[in-house]
Amino acid sequence: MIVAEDYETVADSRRSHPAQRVLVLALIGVLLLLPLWVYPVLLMKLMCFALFASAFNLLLGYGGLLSFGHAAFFGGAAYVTAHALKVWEINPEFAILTGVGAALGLGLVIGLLAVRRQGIYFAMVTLALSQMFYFFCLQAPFTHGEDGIQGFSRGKLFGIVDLADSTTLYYFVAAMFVASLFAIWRIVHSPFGMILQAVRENEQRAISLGYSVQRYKLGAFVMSAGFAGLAGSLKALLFQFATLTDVNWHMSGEVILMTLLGGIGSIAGPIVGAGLVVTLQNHLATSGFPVTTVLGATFIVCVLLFRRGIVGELRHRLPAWRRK
Amino acid sequence: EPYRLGVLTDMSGMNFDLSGKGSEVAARMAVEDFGGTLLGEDVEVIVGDHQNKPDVGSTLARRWIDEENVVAIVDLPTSSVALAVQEITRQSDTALLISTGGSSELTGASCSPSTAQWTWDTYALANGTGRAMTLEGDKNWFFLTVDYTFGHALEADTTAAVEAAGGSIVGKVTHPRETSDFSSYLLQAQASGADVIALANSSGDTMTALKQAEEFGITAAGQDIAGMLLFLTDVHGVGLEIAQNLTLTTAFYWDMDDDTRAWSQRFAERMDGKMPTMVHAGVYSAVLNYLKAAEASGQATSGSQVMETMRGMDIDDFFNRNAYLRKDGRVVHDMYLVQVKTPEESKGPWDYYKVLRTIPGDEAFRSVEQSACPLLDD
Amino acid sequence: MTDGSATPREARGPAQLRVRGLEAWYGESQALYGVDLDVYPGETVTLLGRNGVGKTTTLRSLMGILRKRSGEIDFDQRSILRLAPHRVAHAGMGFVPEERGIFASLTVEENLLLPPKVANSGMEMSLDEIYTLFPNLLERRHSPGTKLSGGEQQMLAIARILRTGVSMILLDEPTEGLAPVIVNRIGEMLTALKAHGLSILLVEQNFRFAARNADHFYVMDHGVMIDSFAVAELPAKREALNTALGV
Amino acid sequence: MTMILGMPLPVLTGQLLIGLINGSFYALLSLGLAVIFGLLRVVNFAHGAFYMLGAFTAWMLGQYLGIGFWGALLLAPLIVGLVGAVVERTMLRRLYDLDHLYGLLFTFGLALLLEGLFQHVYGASGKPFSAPEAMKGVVRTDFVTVPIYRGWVVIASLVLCLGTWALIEKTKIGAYLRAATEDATLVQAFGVNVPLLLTLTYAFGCALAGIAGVLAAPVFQVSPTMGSNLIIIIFAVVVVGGMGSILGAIATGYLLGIVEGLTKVFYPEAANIAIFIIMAVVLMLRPAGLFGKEY
Amino acid sequence: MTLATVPAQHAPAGSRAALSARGLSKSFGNFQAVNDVDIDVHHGRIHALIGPNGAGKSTVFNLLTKFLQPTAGKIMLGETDITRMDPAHIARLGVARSFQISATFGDMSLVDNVCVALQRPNGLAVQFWRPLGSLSRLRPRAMELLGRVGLADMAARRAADLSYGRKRALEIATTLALDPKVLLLDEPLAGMGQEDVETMAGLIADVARDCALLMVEHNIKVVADIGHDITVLQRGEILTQGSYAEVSADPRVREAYMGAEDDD
Ligand SMILES: Nc1ncnc2c1ncn2[C@@H]1O[C@H](COP(=O)(O)OP(=O)(O)OP(=O)(O)O)[C@@H](O)[C@H]1O
Ligand SMILES: Nc1ncnc2c1ncn2[C@@H]1O[C@H](COP(=O)(O)OP(=O)(O)OP(=O)(O)O)[C@@H](O)[C@H]1O
Ligand SMILES: [Mg+2]
Ligand SMILES: [Mg+2]
Repeated sequence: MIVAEDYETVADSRRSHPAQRVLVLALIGVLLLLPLWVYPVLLMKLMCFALFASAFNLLLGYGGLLSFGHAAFFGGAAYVTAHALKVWEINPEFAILTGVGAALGLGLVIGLLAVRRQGIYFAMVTLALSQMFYFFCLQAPFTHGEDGIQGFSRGKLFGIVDLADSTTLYYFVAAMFVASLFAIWRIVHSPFGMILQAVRENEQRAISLGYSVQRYKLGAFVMSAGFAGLAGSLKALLFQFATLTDVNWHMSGEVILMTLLGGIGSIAGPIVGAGLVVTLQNHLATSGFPVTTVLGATFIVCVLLFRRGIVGELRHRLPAWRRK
Repeated sequence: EPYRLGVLTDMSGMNFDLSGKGSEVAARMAVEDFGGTLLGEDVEVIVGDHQNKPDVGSTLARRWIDEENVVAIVDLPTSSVALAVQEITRQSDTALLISTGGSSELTGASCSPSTAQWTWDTYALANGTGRAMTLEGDKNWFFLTVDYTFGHALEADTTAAVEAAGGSIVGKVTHPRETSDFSSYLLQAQASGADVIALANSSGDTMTALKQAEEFGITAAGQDIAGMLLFLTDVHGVGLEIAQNLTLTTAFYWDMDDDTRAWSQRFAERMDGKMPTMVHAGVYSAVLNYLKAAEASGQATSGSQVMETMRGMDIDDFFNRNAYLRKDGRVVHDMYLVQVKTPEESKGPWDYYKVLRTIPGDEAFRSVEQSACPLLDD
Repeated sequence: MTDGSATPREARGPAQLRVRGLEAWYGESQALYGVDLDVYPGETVTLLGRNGVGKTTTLRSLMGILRKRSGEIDFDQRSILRLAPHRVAHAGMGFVPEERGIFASLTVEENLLLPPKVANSGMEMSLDEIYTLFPNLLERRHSPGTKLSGGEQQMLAIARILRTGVSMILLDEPTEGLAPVIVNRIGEMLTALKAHGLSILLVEQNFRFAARNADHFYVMDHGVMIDSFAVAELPAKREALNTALGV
Repeated sequence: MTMILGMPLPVLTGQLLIGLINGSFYALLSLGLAVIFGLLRVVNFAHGAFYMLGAFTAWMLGQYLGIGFWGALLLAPLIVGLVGAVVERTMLRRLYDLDHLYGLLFTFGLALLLEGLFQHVYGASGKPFSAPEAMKGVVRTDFVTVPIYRGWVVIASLVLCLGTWALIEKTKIGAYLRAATEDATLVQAFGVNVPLLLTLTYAFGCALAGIAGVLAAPVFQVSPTMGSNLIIIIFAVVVVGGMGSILGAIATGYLLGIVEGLTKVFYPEAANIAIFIIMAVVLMLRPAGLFGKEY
Repeated sequence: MTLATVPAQHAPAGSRAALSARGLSKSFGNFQAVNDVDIDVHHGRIHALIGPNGAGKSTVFNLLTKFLQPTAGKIMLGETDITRMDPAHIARLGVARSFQISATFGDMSLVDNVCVALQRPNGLAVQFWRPLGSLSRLRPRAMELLGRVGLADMAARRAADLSYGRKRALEIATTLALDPKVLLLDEPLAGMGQEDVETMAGLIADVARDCALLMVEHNIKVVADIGHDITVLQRGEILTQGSYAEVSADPRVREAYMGAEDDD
């Protein structure tokens, strides 16, 4: 089972403490004010990747399934949204919906094949299938190969709100981000999430209790694909392009790194991890260090020494944090 | 605050050799040669590694422009990143000096008034090689095309050039990108009896194909091989043993005359003896000419105005022969059809090409009529 | 801790296995709190105790499988506390785990042949002898190990150790899940091993089985030894055991 | 000329043979992967990097020490194996007690690190390396055209594959290894020096990748990314063959090489995807893979 | 020591078995593990399946719950033919089972282990939009079940940290949570201390009043005390069936299974 060592069991977090609620509200407040100080585009990018990592974590941290092919949903949705905006010229909300729909569909297809296997097999099957999707994207004319789909306008939300302005866009992305995180949190801390954890712990036993485990896994997989797709769609809307980098398996590896670095199996972990990786990438870009090597080394160090991830380590070290 | 030039390149990926560090060095050389100041302010070169990721590239470009007083962004390997950054520089009216980025789209439908595509584009290489080789007598062509937009574009451009010059296409086969084994394709190419086997693909694929062509004794059996997109570093990578007799088009070769040799020697001294590729020379030339034009236009904040000034300037130098900047951002200059020397002909490291013929710029590059750039309409 | 029968046991010479003040931890949580235990050569010693008192943990600590422990463990007058498990095995100690540890990827016979000969105590059995003792195994010798039934697996787990020439066997609940006939057969087997001169440290829940086969008893509770007595004292101890174990 | 399925016979047989050659590399690499997975339960994502390391080591031996192909064929795998042993000793072994996925993640990081380092030091365009003089040239007959060197590769890989298979399936060491996969502690409690065994296994698997790298150096470009392109195909091969099945890895390697070769003739556009389509089909019909057992 | 003996009522003549199998067979390759087994489990009765190790008892369990696919035979749950159903579906129809090797949700607390089992029967299995608070109404029942197996005081511990015997007790509590129509217990008492055996046997006898119960057990004493119908399996085939008295008098059974059971 791949879980942070002090995995936050569903039971632990059953009751949300008033202090937590205050903290969450405070964070939302900060999110609203943040563009005053920080570059909104960077913030939005962070939110896209944080959402992507959270979607991934929904599957790994709570479903125990390591997908090595999540780039397919992220990048696939980005392509569809970009295409919808550029060629069909539909409203951004519909473009995002189409993107998410595509990710859900793709998730269903890949999921149906992948959930037949577990653990390592699952990882390898998702990797191979997403690589197949990558080749499809590479060769399909509508993606424009190496160039990608570029240079379209963001359009008007509901035909009214112009998203060209990055502050407007920021609040839209932030709203989607917060709503999605809440949805993920809700899914994890729901009766469904409880069964999901049970399936992860002991599949045979869950079957004998009458749960069709394949459906639970598939359900989690498709939901995760959907949120990953939403992240990809938002990213396409933000940057106004969709390219091969987002469907490449390196992206699948990166999202794993983000989640692992931040801490598996908690809501905050992937967000922190995504923030760190994106900042690291931006920082390394002008530092003169070889990026791949640094990422590889980070990966190794995390796996060997900080498996709990940053959030996990913090919780472990600061016992006051996890008031019983 | 000093004016900054941002070299946005690939410091960790597949374009590292052909652009990467060398582009940085070339840009610095240009700034030094210009005197280090522009309009009374210092000029600084900063470098960014976009890791071939458009989002990293465009975030960085935005930050440079908004916060670091970057007045020109230079180099831009990887077409998806180049296109993404071009959108940003178009909005902020920042100068964009593309040397490694070779997508024809940059000066086609996506063209921007503040961009100059300095060195090459896929059209020029395909067209140059196709036309020149057909004129040299290689009439029947067989394509080995990488199966995505880039490869299809290369193939289409070459085909047009070959047919215009009186040649014909006898067959083609498409292969997936990053194929590790070309033998089936090569055998088909061999069986076709074509005069030329054209490799409409890029670096990794091209080199593997070359290596395996040698293994199957294809060139030895009399067929020529043409690389549609190859850099000096690629030839260095496979070695002369394998690349010998290969024909290709380039914008620059270091060993053409005293000027090119002199500059290249200076470059090599700073690069552990590595000779410059065409994009390195292009970066140097682009930066130097940009600085001249900015000085002349009396300002550096508007990229499109600098470009406008440059259009009126004489931009000939050791790199650019018969050169001018077109409205769509294309720098038109002479290109060269070269053949790779055999190991016996080569006198030492980096002595790789012999120049077969010069391709005049107007013949090499896409004409104004063929371009889809809206800026050309008015 | 009472040691009623100290004299006759010690007359056998130095203890083959001598444990003093053994403490052991699973991560942060301590499972053994100063366990003392002796096994004399050729003796069958049974460790009794309710569920979860630390019997298995004791065996795992002796073998060195559980690394986090402290105290003294001497085997044949040599400290084995610092030895890696494979070195402990070469010192002559054999282990039959609670979960049996049959290998799915090996056939029954491969499972049998797996443990290398580690010592020459003169007590090793040949394959034929083993098959005579356990005819079920002969019949299924080419099937994958874990395709055996639970009981067959238990036999295999014990049989496997008999080839290796160890001089002491640690047996964790060997009769768990076995049919009465087989339990009897295992009892006979223990007698045979004893006749060979093997020392046996047995963990058992099946009190009747233990009573029939052991020479000496230890009783554990919450990670400490609470009692120790020879088989002769058993009738006298019945009452106490009844309260301690609910026998 | 005889035609089969609209193909001239020489082309068809040629393709079959070439498929077999590619299959040799697939088989050799997936074998190493299967050995490591089968015994350590680690999906060695760094396998492609070790393959690359093999090729680069061969090049470096030639470049800096003047050692030729045959010397490199012997030395490079040893060096790669040594690197593998060090990696196992110092890092990988800390992960055995954890979920197997951590092994995958660790080796993924290792692959990135190795590739990044080589790219940084030697650049992306790679290094020249040629076949030994004696093996240059092509055999041409009526039905096939085969470079001599490739014929040799097929034979070498067959020998290596069968040898490894025999070692693992037919010897006592193999039994220890298989048992250690399931419960290393217990095997160690039986008196087997399991830690050493595991180190040697990982080293051996890496050395197999190293040999494949040396063999590949004259055929493919020696470049830092040569392995990362291949590794995913190899994963697919191993999944189709049945994870951990030695024989499955070998047979599927050759089989998929041939299938891929044929796709290149009949429908080249799909050549890259063919393997994945086969994988999907196999997964639907036999989730454990062609040769896999469900325990 | 004595157990609360349940009076052995006879199955009402002609009453339909809650779970019945006819001609059940299973072979693994060439090996015939179960051969032509007929078995009927009646409501309110404890049916014990005994036999030497490797006789095929666990295999019969796996066949009845469809964790294994029978090679031949037919399985009826009341009026329903379940021969072709998947195991989760059968569980949903009211057939609960425990495993010989204990199966618990290791990383969850004991009370959560039981809650998971309670969720589905209480219609709280797929609601991914509802808060966890919606599960709190299951807790009293979960605690009650834990109490019945003597684990109430450790309800908050992780299941993985339990000792072997307690895991088995937890497993039984989880199984009972399903309120099954048919209950199949594979060696429920294995690994339990003597004291616990008695409590647990009492519990099983108690539970069996409201369901049909089939169990595999090697503890002959318990079988004798609480079993109503006994089926003896040997080499995959039925050796004999009947009450404990009948079966234990059979010399073949004594020879194959019980051995020279001394009665001390
Ligand atoms: N892997 C483990 N991690 C943490 N705690 C453990 C672990 N294994 C056992 N324990 C705890 O250590 C204590 C002793 O367990 P042990 O398995 O030695 O008991 P036992 O006497 O063998 O019981 P049983 O008769 O049920 O097998 C128990 O409280 C148990 O919960
Ligand atoms: N999946 C399988 N493949 C092959 N053989 C099997 C399989 N499962 C069980 N067997 C064989 O079938 C026979 C019956 O096994 P089963 O587990 O049903 O026995 P059992 O009666 O439950 O024994 P025990 O009382 O020891 O648990 C055994 O000989 C076993 O080896
Ligand atoms: Mg125990
Ligand atoms: Mg059984």
